[in-house]
Amino acid sequence: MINFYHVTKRFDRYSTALHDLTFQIDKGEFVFLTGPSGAGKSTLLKLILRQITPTEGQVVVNGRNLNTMKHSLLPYFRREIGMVFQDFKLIERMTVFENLSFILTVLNVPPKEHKRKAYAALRAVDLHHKLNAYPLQLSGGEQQRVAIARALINDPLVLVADEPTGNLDPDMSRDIIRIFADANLRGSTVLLATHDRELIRESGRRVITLEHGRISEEKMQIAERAAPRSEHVFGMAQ
Amino acid sequence: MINFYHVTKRFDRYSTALHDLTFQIDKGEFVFLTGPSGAGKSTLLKLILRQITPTEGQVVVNGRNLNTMKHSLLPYFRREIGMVFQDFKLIERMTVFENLSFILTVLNVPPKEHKRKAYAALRAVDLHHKLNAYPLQLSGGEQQRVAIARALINDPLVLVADEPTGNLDPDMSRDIIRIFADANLRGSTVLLATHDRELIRESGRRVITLEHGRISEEKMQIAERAAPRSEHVFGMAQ
Amino acid sequence: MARDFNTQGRHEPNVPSNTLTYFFKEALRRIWTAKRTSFVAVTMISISLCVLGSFLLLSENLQRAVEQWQGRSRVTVYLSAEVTNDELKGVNAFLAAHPDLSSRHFVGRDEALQRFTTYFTNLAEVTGNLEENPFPPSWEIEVRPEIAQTRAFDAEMDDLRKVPGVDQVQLDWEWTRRLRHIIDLLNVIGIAAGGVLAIAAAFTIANVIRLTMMLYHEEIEIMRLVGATERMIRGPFFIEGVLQGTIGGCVAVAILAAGFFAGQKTLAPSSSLLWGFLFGSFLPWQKILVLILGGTAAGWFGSWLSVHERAEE
Amino acid sequence: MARDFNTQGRHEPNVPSNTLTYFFKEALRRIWTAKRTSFVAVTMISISLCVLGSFLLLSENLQRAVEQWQGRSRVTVYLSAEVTNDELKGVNAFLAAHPDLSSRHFVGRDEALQRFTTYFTNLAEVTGNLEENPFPPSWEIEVRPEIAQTRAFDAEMDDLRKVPGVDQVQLDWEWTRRLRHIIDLLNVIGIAAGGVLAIAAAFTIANVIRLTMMLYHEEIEIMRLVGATERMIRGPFFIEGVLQGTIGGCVAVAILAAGFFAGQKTLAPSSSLLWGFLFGSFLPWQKILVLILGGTAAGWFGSWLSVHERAEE
Ligand SMILES: Nc1ncnc2c1ncn2[C@@H]1O[C@H](COP(=O)(O)OP(=O)(O)OP(=O)(O)O)[C@@H](O)[C@H]1O
Ligand SMILES: Nc1ncnc2c1ncn2[C@@H]1O[C@H](COP(=O)(O)OP(=O)(O)OP(=O)(O)O)[C@@H](O)[C@H]1O
Ligand SMILES: [Mg+2]
Ligand SMILES: [Mg+2]
Repeated sequence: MINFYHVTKRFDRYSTALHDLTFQIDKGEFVFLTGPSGAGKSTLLKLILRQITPTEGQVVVNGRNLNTMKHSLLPYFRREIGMVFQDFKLIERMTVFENLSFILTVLNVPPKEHKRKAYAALRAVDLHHKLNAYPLQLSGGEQQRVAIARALINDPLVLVADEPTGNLDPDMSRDIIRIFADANLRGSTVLLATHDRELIRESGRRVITLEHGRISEEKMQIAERAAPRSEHVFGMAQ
Repeated sequence: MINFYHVTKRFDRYSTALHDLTFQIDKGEFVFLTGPSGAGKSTLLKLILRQITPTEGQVVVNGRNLNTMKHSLLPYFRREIGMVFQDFKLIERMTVFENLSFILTVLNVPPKEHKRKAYAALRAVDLHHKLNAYPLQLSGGEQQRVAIARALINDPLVLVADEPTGNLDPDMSRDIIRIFADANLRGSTVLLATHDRELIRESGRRVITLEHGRISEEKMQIAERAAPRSEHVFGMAQ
Repeated sequence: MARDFNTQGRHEPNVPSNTLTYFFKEALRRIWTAKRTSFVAVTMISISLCVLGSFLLLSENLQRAVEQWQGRSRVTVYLSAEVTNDELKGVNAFLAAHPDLSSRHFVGRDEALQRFTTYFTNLAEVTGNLEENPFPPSWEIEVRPEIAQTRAFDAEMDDLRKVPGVDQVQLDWEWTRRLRHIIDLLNVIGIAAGGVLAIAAAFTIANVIRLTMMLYHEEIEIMRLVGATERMIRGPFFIEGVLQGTIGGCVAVAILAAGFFAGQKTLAPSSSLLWGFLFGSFLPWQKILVLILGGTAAGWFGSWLSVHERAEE
Repeated sequence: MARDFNTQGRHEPNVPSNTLTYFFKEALRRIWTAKRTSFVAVTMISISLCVLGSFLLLSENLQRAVEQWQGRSRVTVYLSAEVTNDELKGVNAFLAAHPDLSSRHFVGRDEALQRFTTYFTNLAEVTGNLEENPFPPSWEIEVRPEIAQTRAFDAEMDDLRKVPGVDQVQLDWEWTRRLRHIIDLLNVIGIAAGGVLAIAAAFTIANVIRLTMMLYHEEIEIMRLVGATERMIRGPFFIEGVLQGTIGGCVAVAILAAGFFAGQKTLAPSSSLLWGFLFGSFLPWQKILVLILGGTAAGWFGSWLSVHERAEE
């Protein structure tokens, strides 16, 4: 589903964000991407969405070689990918509902289904009461959850999330991971960049660790069950 | 140093972000603020910086009642506070150095000291090599660290940080907390909002927990030493 | 949940019937959300069009005023003092054959003498002494100056000079030439000012929309990232620009009309000839349409320019 | 580390000597960083000023042209046919005492007769028959029309009529009135167009800067949050606006000069009177200065307006 062949990304002469990266993520996999700040996680995810192009090497996603893909097909390719951006990228001038409705319009979902789908997606991230708020009226974590709802709203083929729990408390984080796991069960391939070692430890999934733009470790994490730490725990950990 | 007397903040008729909050933080204290997403942490910190004003109640910071403070004194008041914003708030059109230099200009630090001070502050967050990058050329964690460097740059009286480690790996996070602790030792009063229970657990500091806009718990955390989890561990935990 | 976007997503779908609705709804929502920016854009467009429109209005009325003045351009045909009746008929026939010269007035010997004595009262004794009326009869002909300036007319006059009985043909050249200069001047002013203003208006609108696009830069970027086609992104901008332009055009016409009719009411009754000229009549509906459609076109062009430019980055 | 900002921070410090340097450096940096926005702003300002400047240039040259035409306004003083030498001296003394009437020409009896015969060749037989020259002498006086229109001048003429030996005073009213109308028209056009353009220019600049400020909205917000005073925030914007305005003014003058001298070179030699008039002389340095300073003022005003507005939110 996602293949990197000897991918190098240099932004300028001094820094190489990614260094000769080769790996493969199969259809239906759920993979964590981790590594210290500045290791190149976001850069890797941006390559998948073709926000940027590699300096060297090939990126193949959903059977498409992104280096050779025609520019006019880019929007259709991107519709197959649900992305949670590290900085959320919500449209400030639109309310939460309008943000979701816009995506549904893009995905050619008939307008009469928008309300239902948006409500369901927000319900999943526990934000259905903020349907008509503007992003700037939301807390950091709430914005992040809108971004997650947007990425998940129509079961994308590939689900890519950059630090989707950075602004969430551990209970909510675990809940979000459970949502990603559900999407994964419904068929989405999931790639999830995170710093949260606890989440990775509890998940029992494959982990790719980046360091200075290189893969330093690739392994299967054996799931550890976390003990509930407060009365708010629900979701996976129960 | 920071006193809240029966503070209520309502944004609209439907939601009350903070509910009759009363607490005091003394000079030289180091306090954690925690609570689930949307609990009101950022709202509380915004009240301290007088980004917003309370609907009811009084906020007193550094001996100044923010409700009655003259508008013209606001800039001088704000210069005494070092704030790390949840969304960083770096000036996009300025390089990292220019961002820091701007603050130093605001603080009336002579221009010839700018280079030295900026370098020292960036060095502390391990970003001295990104002096001339623009914020958009930095990774999420790097931007966050610039925001931290900016808040710390001239030893403010009060140091307020909103989720300062949300985009950082655990090792880096611990390092950042150590920097805050150092600033605290040099005399700054520190208030730090975070979701990271591990950081709080390791710190042995006073914790204020918010839930739905009310203080649900206030206690001293007994420090637990965390076992190093990777070769990157340094700072407080050692 | 059906993976419904998946098959559709792979190929460019036909524009769904609701796309245009979406464009319009979205454009209206944006104009409303960004009231301030919209206000600025509409203001700029209507200012530009107001300036253009005032100029149109001025030239419209000036044109008419100038035509009235020009109406006084005259040719005087002095017949010889001893002109015979046959010759008179020949001259009449010549004049009748030329429709340009239809507005004419015959000045008989007596009228000529009388005029002379009225003009030169101090010469009354001279004329009083005359035994015989020495003044020849003449034709005074009003010629529209746009005709008077043509070579064909010159040729015609030369023919007229050769008609028997015609002594002299005096063209009111001096006055005509002056008027001619004034008209030329006004035309040059008109073309120069109109041209400069039209260019300025186009630039202004394009720049405003370009700035507006800069404001929306992030938003557009986000739309691209979530898979919106250029058409989906640009559509609302186009409609927005077109709507703003059209509204700006309408506002401009409204302002002009208000100013014009207010001026007509307060200034025209004081009825110096000048104000009468300037507030003669409002723009004809064709020019009103041109102004409004000018706004529409400007909005369209501005959107096109800026959206296009952005897409190239 | 010294807590050095702390004591300083509590009271408004005097502007440090390097603040203005900071403003200028920061303003230049911004203009450079946001090249595109700056370009737009400068373009808009120079367009506005170009339009204004073309108008100034036009009116400058028109004014001169009109003055030349007006120079022909004339008063004819017919003396009585039997005027005595003493009376002649009295008239001369009267005229000499009035500086308005200094540009005068005496037409003696013989010259008058000669003119008459030249003008009315077909009356040659009449004049040829005269035993005595019946034409009175006269003074032809060129009067500057701005004087001719005053009441004082009317009174003067009435006095002149009472001077012994003066038969008639003929004012060239018809021609003067026409010119008067044309000048009035041009003035009205001038005031209207100039006013509309000036307002349009001011609005344009304010709006551009307002849009620019919207672009910088976040940045300004951040600056406020970290404790920058309004002065620190606005300073660079003011300087930026002023610099942009001044540059815009200079560009406008440069464009005007280029256009003017190009026109003078290519069109003036074809030397129709019109082009000669229009490309007579460039703006005097005072007006050039006015244009450039107009740009500066516009930039200043625009910055002031938008910064001020923002601060109120
Ligand atoms: N400007 C605003 N207008 C309306 N509601 C707001 C506004 N700002 C915050 N809120 C609401 O107030 C509540 C508290 O927000 P706040 O940002 O303080 O939460 P938080 O504790 O910082 O959460 P997080 O951990 O997600 O950042 C939220 O429900 C939020 O939606
Ligand atoms: N547009 C850019 N121009 C120049 N350098 C860049 C750009 N984007 C990223 N970089 C650099 O590339 C490196 C990797 O960045 P990236 O955003 O991928 O890190 P990351 O792993 O996502 O870090 P974080 O966990 O802090 O988000 C960083 O050193 C960053 O400064
Ligand atoms: Mg990242
Ligand atoms: Mg928050």
